[in-house]
Amino acid sequence: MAIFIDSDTRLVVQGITGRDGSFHTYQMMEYGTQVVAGVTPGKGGQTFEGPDGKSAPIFNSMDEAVAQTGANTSVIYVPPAFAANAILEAADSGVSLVVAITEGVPVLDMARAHAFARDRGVRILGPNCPGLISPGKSKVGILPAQIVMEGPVGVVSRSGTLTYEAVFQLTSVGLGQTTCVGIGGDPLIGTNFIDCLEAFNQDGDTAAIVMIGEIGGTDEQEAAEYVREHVRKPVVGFIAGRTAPPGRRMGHAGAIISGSAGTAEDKIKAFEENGIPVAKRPADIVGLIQEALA
Amino acid sequence: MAIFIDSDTRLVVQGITGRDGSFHTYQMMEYGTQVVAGVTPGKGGQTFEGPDGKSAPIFNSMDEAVAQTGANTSVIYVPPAFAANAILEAADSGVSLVVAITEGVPVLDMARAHAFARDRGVRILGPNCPGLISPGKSKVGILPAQIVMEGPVGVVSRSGTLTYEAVFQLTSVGLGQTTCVGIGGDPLIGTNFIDCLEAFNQDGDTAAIVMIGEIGGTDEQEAAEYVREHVRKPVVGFIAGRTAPPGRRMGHAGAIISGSAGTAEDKIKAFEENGIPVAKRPADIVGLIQEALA
Amino acid sequence: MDIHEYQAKERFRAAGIPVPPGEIATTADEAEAIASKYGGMVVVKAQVHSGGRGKAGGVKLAKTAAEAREHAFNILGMEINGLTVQKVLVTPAEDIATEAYVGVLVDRKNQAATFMVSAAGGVDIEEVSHSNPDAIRKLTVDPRYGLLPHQAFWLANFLYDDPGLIKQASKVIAQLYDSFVESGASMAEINPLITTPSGEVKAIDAKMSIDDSELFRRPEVASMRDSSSEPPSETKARDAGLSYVKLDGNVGCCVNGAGLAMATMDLVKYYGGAPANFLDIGGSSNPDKVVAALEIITSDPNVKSILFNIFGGITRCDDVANGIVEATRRIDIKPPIVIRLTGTNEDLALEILKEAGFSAYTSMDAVVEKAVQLAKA
Amino acid sequence: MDIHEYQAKERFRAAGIPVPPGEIATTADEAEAIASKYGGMVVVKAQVHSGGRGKAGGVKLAKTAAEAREHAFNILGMEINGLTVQKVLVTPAEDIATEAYVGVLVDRKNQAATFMVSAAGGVDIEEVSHSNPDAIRKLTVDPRYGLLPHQAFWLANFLYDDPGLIKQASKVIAQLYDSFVESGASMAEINPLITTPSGEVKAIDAKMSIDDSELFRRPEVASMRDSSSEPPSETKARDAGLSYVKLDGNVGCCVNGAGLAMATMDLVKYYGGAPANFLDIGGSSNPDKVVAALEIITSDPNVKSILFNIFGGITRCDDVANGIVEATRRIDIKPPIVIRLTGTNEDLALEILKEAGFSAYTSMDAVVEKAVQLAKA
Repeated sequence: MAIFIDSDTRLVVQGITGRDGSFHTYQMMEYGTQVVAGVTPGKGGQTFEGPDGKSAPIFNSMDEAVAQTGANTSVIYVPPAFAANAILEAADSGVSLVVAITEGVPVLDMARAHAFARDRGVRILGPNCPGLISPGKSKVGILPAQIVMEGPVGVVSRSGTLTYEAVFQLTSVGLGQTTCVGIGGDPLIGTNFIDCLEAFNQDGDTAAIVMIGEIGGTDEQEAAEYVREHVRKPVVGFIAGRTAPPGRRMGHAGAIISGSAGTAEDKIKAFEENGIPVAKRPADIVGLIQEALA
Repeated sequence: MAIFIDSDTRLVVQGITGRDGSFHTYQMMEYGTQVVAGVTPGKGGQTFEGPDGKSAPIFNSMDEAVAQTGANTSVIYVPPAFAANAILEAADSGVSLVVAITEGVPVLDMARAHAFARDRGVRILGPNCPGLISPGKSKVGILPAQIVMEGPVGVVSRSGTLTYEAVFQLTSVGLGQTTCVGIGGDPLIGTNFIDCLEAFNQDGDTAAIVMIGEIGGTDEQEAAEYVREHVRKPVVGFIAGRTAPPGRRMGHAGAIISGSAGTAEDKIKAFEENGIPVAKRPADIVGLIQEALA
Repeated sequence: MDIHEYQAKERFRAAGIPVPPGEIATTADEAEAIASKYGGMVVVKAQVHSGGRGKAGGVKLAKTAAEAREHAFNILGMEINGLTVQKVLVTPAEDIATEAYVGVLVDRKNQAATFMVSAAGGVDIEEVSHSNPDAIRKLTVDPRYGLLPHQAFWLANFLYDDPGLIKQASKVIAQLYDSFVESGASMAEINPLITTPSGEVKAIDAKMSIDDSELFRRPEVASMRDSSSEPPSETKARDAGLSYVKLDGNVGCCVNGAGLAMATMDLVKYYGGAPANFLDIGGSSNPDKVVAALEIITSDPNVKSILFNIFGGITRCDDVANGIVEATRRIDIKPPIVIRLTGTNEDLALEILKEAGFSAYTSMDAVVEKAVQLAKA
Repeated sequence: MDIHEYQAKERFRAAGIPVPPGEIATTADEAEAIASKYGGMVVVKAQVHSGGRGKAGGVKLAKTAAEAREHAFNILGMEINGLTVQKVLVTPAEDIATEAYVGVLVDRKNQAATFMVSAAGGVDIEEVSHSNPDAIRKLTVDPRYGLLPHQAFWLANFLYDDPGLIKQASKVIAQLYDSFVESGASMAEINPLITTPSGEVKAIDAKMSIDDSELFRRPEVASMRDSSSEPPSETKARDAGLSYVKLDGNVGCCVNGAGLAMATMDLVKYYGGAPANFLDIGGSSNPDKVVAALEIITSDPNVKSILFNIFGGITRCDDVANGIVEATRRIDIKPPIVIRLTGTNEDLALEILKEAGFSAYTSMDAVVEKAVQLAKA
């Protein structure tokens, strides 16, 4: 098992003909993801050619793509100016999961898009996220496939490459993953830590969870309380940004310490108070997981 | 029993200090309606003095009125320019029924207000309606109290004075009413025939139902089908506007025959095809009800 | 309130919709001058609040300015469905490759604005919706989000296969929605939306109805009212705050409440007569309104008898009675007046009427029967 | 992007919020001239993107134009939290009866804009929200409906008892929301919103942060950027499409990905060093970006060593390696460079680096430890 995506995932790629969209579609097909359709308005009728003779029909709209291919998940690689509209279109099309990779989507556009998705019971992952991968089953987004392996660890993170670092180290000692989820670095994201913790908690194959947070907001604090109250599996944590100065945005739109809220210290404290051991270095995550699973 | 309002109705009057609001508040208090509060922004702290020493405190907002008096129903007498906002405020305040008397509320404002009320599970009656009365229990709106009496007939109508005419004739032969509801003459109304039929059908004291329609739209046709499929009580009908020319608005904003839709003939046919006898004259309603109850 | 084609086109242009140019002429000379200015073929179109202008001969193609003049001369002053043509629109003729229908109106059932589009344009959409519903794509606009880009695309995608046309039409549909909302409309329609052989999408006809309740806050739309095209009695009624619709019969009707007013008209017919009008004096019972109502009813030369049917609720019967007495003092009313008053302050009203020499009836049936009888006399 | 008080006030004024007049001076002479023009008491306010201006002596009341000149002379050029004051706002002093706080910001938890108001103005609202939460009224704006009139009233009603003040404040709150949305803001604040003894509500301070993602479609807002108030290296980084924040340490860091960049900084500290900067070269691996990154890092005289920590995913390691080699050709880099590259095209990258004489590390810990050691050398 896995969370959010698995071998039943039938993916449509929005923005499939763009530079990023086509590159990653190829990668996803190579990994074995069932990419059943692409959407680029005005390019309906064309075909995306992938590796090993794989291909996907291109449609003008999500509506047509879903109707004709039975897609249940979409991933969005369209530019920021059009990304929120692409999310609305996806949420209206019948898919149940929308993974928004695009960085730089206006936050107030996302407020509206999240409301729209909530109204329809559609899950959004992101925006500004690397997507997710369920090793051996399906990969949706941009996570590098070569660093993952199947196994018992669930990984959830606000970061991209930092996640790769952690996953790479887990894999290198033989600790595989059920699913690795990058929830994204924006202030308004569709799927948060708690959503992932809940799913990992219910997932029969997940035995331990790695939660990687960073400065900004209080999602980690709330997630820590959730862990204590609801999660019956070991959780280990890491927080990036102990040395980040207050009031400065650290790359991610959401990574900023505002006033006293959102410091790494506060988050680490919340983790520890709620029984989540915190790694001092990314390299220490492996040891903590090994202890937890011992 | 009765529908929508009864002796537990605790009413707040929005626009209580206006000409219409104050007049009808007095009338409602006289009838015995529990008017527990009034709202007029900027007049909070004043008191509305009614008949027989009755009075109601005035608040600046619905929020305060509901919090301090436990009101569960509101009635709106504010001018058209502010009516939609008053409905939004009421729907947000905790009351479960909002009766909008005001005529001339912009239709697109109402589209938004209806969506807002739906989101919150709040019932709107109207706008542009005379309100409703449950004889012997409560009166909310502008229906004249002297023409009603308690009894077994439920009355639902798109009209005001035509309803009075029908109710007057029922009362004059001793046929009292459980509740008389004027659903209003606007194109977008919150509570339609079907909502009332459903409630009357479930109401233990209602033995027969009078449904008074008019030209415009297809609400009556849908209600007729609903009657055949779901209503286990006799229903008799009347339709006004057999002589109305197509394409002309007959007083009510919603009373217009557009193209082939919404003619009286079509509605009468739908009534008859679904087992609802139709009175040729208002005066014939009484006879049909007497037959139905015989 | 209906506005004319040329006014709807102004609204559409302001929203960015591609609409061919056009100017209004009230004389044949003006029409010729406009046609000369454009050069080439023009269309001369009657501006009246009525459908079926084409069938009635109110829309004509002209190859030359002289021909445009001739058409304008014939169309101006023409009667179309009882309305006199006062203005014509002169507009360059367009080459048409395809015609589609695009419209948006307030939909009762969904409690929101709803689009209808069809690749078969220039048609009666309502007829198509019955005869061939598959030829129409419908979309209800969620008022919480407005028309979303993918929804406009979905509608446009039903009309065309060509990506360029779909893109243009998506934009037109979004602009039509904006114009609909900005105008406080209850209906806005492009019929037909054409494509030209060179691949342009254009709106060559335009129709819009405004929600009367919006006019108070949209003076620029309210100023589009063309009272010249309606009977003066209806203008007067509106100014007096009355709802009045002129009909063809001879029994004048003055009633409080729209439903009761229609039921009264129906009862006139039931008793073998024909109503001269719909008239709702509304809830308030200002005697001046009653005077205005009687002035309007009596200005119709067909009226042979006048009936009042008042069910007093908010309306006070004594106010109405005073209005009737006041009116008979101010104006010379020829047709006989019969009155039914019941409800609030009924006794007081009967007193006033009795004093002024009117007799009053107690039932609606009685007063209607009497009025019909008097009209036949 | 933060904008200055005077710029936020322009936005607020455009939305109709009552804001006292004010003009910008960059010299003491200008400040005096503006003060003379207004007459009476004025306030001279440092315009820098920093809180705590008052405490730092950046806000001064002046009774005369001469005094305004003196204050401006002192404030201009002053350092406040590391930022040099380049401009002062000169604005007439207002009589203050009460001070309140009104702000709106994007709230993560509710996924929407959220208002906070407090009758205690001129305070640190965040502190109040912890110390005395009952002193704050909060309201989340449903993005599907926007701020509704009764909600603005509800907020205003928390601030004042007087109906006239509530009415004015309701309007200000609605206008603040409009300005927030129209500006593409992530935060907008009036602190304090004052009442005058004569019963007027006015915004005498203004703060606004713009969502960087909105700037592409709001050129009028984007043009408000004041690069003069930030280190030139940060301007250069933005122009090159890099995320860069200057810090006080001596280990230059060049990383792909914000989370990994922060984790690398933290690891520098873990090994006893101090990071000189946050720098995320982003997902794309254009060699020009790497060159720009090295130019920026080396422009900081504190930098004693430079480390690269690249986890190749989308980023191709060979591109980064090429960038490093290219940069060392174009610019004279004094501090030693240590490199850790792993992931996509790692082998190719190591080849390139080896040829150019760089040695590469395989683990993040190793490279960081080495860089710290080199910086201390």
